Amino acid sequence: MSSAIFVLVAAAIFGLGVHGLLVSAHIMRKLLALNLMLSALFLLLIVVPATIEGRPDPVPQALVLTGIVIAVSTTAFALALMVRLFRKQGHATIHPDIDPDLLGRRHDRHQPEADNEQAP
Amino acid sequence: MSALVINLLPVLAPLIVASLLAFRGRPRTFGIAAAPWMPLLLVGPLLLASRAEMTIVLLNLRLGADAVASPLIVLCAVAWGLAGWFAANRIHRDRILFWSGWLVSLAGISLALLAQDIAGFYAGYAMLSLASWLLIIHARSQEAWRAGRIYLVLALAGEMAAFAGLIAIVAAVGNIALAELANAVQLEPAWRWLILAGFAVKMGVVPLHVWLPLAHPVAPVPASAILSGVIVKAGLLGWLRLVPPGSEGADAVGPILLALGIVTAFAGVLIGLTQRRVKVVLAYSTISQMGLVLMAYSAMLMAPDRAAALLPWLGVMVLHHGLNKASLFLACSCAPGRSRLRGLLVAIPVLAISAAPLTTGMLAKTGLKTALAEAGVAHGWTMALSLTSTATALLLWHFWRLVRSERGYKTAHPAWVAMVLAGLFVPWVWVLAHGLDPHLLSGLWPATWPLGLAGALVWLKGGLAPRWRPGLPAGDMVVWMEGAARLAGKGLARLARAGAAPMPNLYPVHVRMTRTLLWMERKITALPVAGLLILGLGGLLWLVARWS
Amino acid sequence: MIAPWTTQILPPAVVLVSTLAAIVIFVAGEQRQRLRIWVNLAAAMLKLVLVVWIGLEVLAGEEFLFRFELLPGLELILHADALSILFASLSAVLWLVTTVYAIAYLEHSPNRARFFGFFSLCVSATMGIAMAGNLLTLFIFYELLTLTTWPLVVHNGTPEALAAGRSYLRYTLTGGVVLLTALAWLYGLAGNAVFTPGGFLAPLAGEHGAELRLIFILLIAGFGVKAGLVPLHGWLPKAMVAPAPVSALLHAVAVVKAGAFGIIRTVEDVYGLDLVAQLGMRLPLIAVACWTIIIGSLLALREHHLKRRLAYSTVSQVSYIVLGIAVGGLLATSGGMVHLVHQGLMKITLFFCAGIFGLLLGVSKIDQLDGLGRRMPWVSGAFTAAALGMIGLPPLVGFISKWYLASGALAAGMPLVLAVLITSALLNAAYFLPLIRRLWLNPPGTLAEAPIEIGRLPRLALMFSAVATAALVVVLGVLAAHPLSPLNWVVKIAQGYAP
Amino acid sequence: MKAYDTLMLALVFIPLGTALIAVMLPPTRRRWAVLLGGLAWPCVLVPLSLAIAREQTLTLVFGGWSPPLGIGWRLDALGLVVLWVHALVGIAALPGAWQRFEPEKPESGPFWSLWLILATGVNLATLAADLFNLYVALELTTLAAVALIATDDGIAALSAAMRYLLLAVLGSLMYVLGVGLVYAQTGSLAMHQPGVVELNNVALVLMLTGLMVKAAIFPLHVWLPHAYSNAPGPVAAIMSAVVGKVALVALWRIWFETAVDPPMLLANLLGLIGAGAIVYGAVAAYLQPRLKMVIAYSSISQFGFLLLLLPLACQQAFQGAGFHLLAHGLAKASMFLAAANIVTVLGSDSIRHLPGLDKRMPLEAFTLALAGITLIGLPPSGGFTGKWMLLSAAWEVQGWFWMVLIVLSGLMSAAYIFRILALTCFHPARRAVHHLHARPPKITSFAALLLALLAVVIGLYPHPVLDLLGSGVPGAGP
Repeated sequence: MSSAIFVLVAAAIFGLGVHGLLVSAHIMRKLLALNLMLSALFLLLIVVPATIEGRPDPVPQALVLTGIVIAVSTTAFALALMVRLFRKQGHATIHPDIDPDLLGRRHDRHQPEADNEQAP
Repeated sequence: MSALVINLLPVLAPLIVASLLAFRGRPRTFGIAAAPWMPLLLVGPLLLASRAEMTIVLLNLRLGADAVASPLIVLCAVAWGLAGWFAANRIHRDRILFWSGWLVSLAGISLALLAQDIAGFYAGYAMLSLASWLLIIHARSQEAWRAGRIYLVLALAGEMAAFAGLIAIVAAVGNIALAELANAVQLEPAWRWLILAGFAVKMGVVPLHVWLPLAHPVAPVPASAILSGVIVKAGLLGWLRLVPPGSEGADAVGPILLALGIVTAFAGVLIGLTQRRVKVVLAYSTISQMGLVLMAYSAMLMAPDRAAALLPWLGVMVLHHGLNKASLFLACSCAPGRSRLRGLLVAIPVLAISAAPLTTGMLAKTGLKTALAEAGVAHGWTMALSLTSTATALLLWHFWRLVRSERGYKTAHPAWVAMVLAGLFVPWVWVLAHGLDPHLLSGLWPATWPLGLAGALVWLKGGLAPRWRPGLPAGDMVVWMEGAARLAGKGLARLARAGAAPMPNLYPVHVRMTRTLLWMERKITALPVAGLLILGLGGLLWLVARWS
Repeated sequence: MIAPWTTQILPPAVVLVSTLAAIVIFVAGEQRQRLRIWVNLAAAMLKLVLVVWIGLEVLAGEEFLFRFELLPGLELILHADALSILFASLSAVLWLVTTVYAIAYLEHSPNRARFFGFFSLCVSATMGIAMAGNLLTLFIFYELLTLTTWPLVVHNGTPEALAAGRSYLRYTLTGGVVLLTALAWLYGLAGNAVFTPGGFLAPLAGEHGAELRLIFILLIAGFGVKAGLVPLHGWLPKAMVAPAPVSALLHAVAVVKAGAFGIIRTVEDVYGLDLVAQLGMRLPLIAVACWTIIIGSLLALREHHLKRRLAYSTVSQVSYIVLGIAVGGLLATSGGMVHLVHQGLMKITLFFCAGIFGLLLGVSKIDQLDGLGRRMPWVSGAFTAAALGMIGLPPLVGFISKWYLASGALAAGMPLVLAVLITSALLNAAYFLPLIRRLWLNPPGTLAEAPIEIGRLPRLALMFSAVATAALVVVLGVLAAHPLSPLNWVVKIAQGYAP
Repeated sequence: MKAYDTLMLALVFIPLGTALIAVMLPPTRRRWAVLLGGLAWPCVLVPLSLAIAREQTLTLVFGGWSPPLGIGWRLDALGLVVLWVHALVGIAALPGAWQRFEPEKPESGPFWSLWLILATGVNLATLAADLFNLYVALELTTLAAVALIATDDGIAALSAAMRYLLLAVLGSLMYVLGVGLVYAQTGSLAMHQPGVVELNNVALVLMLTGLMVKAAIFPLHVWLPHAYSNAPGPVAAIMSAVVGKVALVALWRIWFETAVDPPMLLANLLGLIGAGAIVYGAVAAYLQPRLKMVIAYSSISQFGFLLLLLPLACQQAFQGAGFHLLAHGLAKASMFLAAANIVTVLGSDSIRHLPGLDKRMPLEAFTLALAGITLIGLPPSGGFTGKWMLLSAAWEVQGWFWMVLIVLSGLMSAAYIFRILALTCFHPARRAVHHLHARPPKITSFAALLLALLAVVIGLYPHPVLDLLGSGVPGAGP
């Protein structure tokens, strides 16, 4: 009976995380939301499986441990990336249309002047 | 081997000489020098009179001179040869064009004459029709082009009709020798009519005669001489070859052809009387004479068992008309009005054609009458026949009055004289050679009174021609035909335009698509939207999974 | 009698000869002109020799078969029967001539390596089509042909060339897709599609009649795109922007004939005419062919651009082949098949001449032909001969085809078909004779005096190829009954199909 | 058996070890270490293939701990195909990477070890025998891939990488959530025994969606075009060839091997999504103004094919999809490599600079053409073989809609391929780029060309692959 509550709580947290991940503009917030989702996930993994004849099932524990490792590394990496992005563009958000070419405007990183050349 | 060479030479030699004309300098001069004498090669097969078979050529080509073709071969050799001599001195402009047309049509007619199988004959005939177009348009004036166009349309149409007919034969029995054709296959009447109509174009049978009066005046004199003297008779050859007397069902068409013949004979004369130009008048007289030949042929159809006996008489008619008409055409450019002698030289063929007593014309008439008698035709027809000679006489009187005012070369060309003499004697030689009975005495009176009648009419009314003349254009009904053709052309053009549908231009669509797509991409690239898409898709899958 | 391994190796060899040539040409690059010329000529010669060799062996009753399992149950079969030899020898001969022509035609023009490379590839694709032993092989080479001819079509790179290329692809690839569908369906039904004279689908006709009908329509539509059946002919006139040798090869041999050949295989070797008739598909096929013949001629009549007029005439003439096959019977079948060769010869001559006029004097419209006969008697003569042949004038090759087709039609009791043939002949006359008149009889126009910059040797080469094919047009017509003539060869084939 | 164990271990530990060593080496040496590692592990595939051909699957269990607690690996025919694609593309991409990431360039620092870590992740994901291992492997792969994209640091690349990272993590979270539910219900995570994922659709759906995000299936493809088109050439090549595919293969495995007969309706829906991907990707590719964008969108379109396996579930379909995976991987990678060279020389891949390319870079032009033929699926080429197998599968299950779709897809890809070819080879070079950069060494061009050739040649002799795939159909494949 108790597990039901935990499941509901986990679900709620996960939902909050998803919302934050999608909606908040600043990447930092997105990453926080991400971690929120992760913890919700771990909660679920720990709670849901019943105990096998009395003693707790070791598998979810293992899973959660691994999960935590992955979560940490992912977060670290994402932060590093965010920092570099911030250095490049001066703000830590993802521009909605990052590829001007997709909008038909020209934009050459490799060869900025290759664009406005006249007839050689 | 020798048979092969001799039979092939009349066909090949003209073509070779014609190809010589393509090279500038000596070959060309040689070709022009050699061209006039090519027809004489036809004498070879005539004397040889043996078949040659070439299994690898065309569709197993067989060559040889036989009884049906021999009168035409003689005519061709003499008339074409003399006309060639005439042309050699009298044709000065566009000689390459003239001689190539001349030689190719000669090769064609030689092939048509000598071929003993269907494909060979058709090949020769087709070559002839197309090449003689070159002779007609030689002047390349407005008028000449028109005449040429009309001739070409009619000739091709006729050729195709004939082709359809003979293909019907081929489909049944294959490309067999013409000699076996007579009773190899019985044909649907439709096909036979197609054949007859197809060759009738060349013959100038009413109503398919319209090209003659247009073509003859524009063609150079020697060309119109052979057109009117020889080439028109190729149609007759076609009939004799492909609808030979005795092929079953053929006798049924006899009476109709007979009627058509008499109509042609009179129509030619009557329309001719309304014309002002010499060569047009001659063209119409040719038409009416062909009507007579048609009658003879129909008689042969009606009396198949006697056909073999009547064939020589047909030959007489062919020779008589061909040579005399050719000489009259040649006369047109020899200023016949200048001296008595020349007048005489014109008068002889005139009298002959209007079947004066003791002329070759009388022989021809006798032949025709015997033929009709054999065919058991009622006496009234014979009467009508005599009237045709009256009419012809009037027409030629008209011609006589016109031709004397003709100018042209001052000198009379020896070929003309030779042609007149040939017309005078060759038919007689033919009659004697074939041991025919000319019915001299019994033929005298029937030959005389029509002329007398004609003379009387002329004397009474001072000749019909000058006063009574509704202004019929040369080639009378062709005008309507042209109108119809124009309309048809317009219709075809519209049809063609309907056939070619243009490709739609997709460019604007392309641009709009690009815009929409880029807009969409930009929208769904934004993270919230992307995330919602993910969740939404998951939800959709879940719903579906649940529902199933 | 030759070694068994030879009988397996020869068919692929015939196909690969020109592929190798293409590779050499591509690798050698733009500058190595002499090498390119020699490779081209040598490959063409070699291919011709091989084809003649195979032809003689086939005549002696030798079996040529090369199988290679592409997918489980899906074989690539190259074989040589009389029909494939007919097509193969045609392409081999015409490739040789066209190579000579093209070398001269494209002198000093850019991108020659690319051109000749794809040119050779295109020929090996054609060879593959000729030698194909089952529907899959035919399809594969048919698609390859599309790929290899597209670069030739757009070779000039001008906007209209690219547009032409686009529409060419639009049509042919769609056709290919339709074929693929039919192919998959057919393999699903029959499990295999090895060409067998008289067809192999008869047993299935019972329960799968409707499907077979649909597949037949798909196949004919797929091949009909290249064969230019109206209304699938739209790409053909557009493709005329390609250089003259390309249009010549396209029309005479490669593309258009490939379609016609595919239709022949479909009707004769996959379904068999009896089954086609039994499915009620024979008359519609005849109707389509007749319609194409007439409409094509009308469109040609209305066209004032020389090459486009020729293109429309191709549209109409190629359907003679389809018509002959569909009418069936010994005569008509031979007539249709022999037109494969005859039309090829005549049309390639016409395009050669048109190309020469265009290259030397810049002639593109028909009213610019005025009086060229005096300027170039030989080329004009070749043109005249071919055009007269198209009309079906004896003793040229066109006459032979027409003769057999017409008599076949009547033998099959179809006077209407005869009427169509005759109408088409008259229409041919209506749009070819004016050209001849302009060439020889009209007063010289402005272009007739235009200066010629082309060197003497190339001029001779151009003239030679045109005159050579024209000579074939005449000789094959005059010697039609010769035991080695295409006609007799074809009659031999037709006896296999319609005894 | 033991021998194979070590071989399978080598698949993962050679790249991993080399990556670690590379980190320790001075920058000038790294390339060499990576070269050794990158060339070493593919050699292992040869004996493995023989083994797989003999006994369809190889399994490996670590130190007696049986799954789910312990870690187990498993290699079957499908995995082998993926590994081969990975190996070939990886080797072919090396020259390009070699000249792109010279030691003196700043971004070359992390690149080389990341390169091998990506390889490790991919191999691990292919070998993984239980759902959670798979998650770990996929996560590793994603992180490495993101890092590799970010090596080319420009705003475009960085934000593309960030976007990829966030979406991928979201995806993997959904996946692992599903895994958790599965375990909660069945107490097992083994991938290869049917019935583990019961018809509790929440779990199944969560896993599917997560994997679809990682595999960039339309409409969840949003991260892909920018990621691929902004990544360095070699990275884009390896990603398009395997990284996306690994997730798809996992999806197949879950669908066929792990789930209890999943609902047909769901299969059809996924098939429809695939159809949407095919169409949308093709149209988008046709409209793109940049070469690499065209290639990226074409990948989206081609991934759609691989989803068609679900509705067409049968032997031929499986062979066809597997073969298509192989052919497309090779062709697409070769295109990306060629495009990378083009960018290096022209300084831009805007299609407006393509005219005249056949003169400047004939090899690249030829590569694009060859690969294009495979993508269109014209015979004879790998693409055609795969397409044909799928077609006959569609025939077998009487799926007319799929049949028409597969046939038409060829036309659609023809549209964008021939657009590129026409521009490359037949437009007169109007907008010549006025100064060209140094040409990359020929070997890079040849590497790309070799891949394209391979993609065509396997179409001529597909038997080994087909037999292999035929032997190892996933459990649920009828």
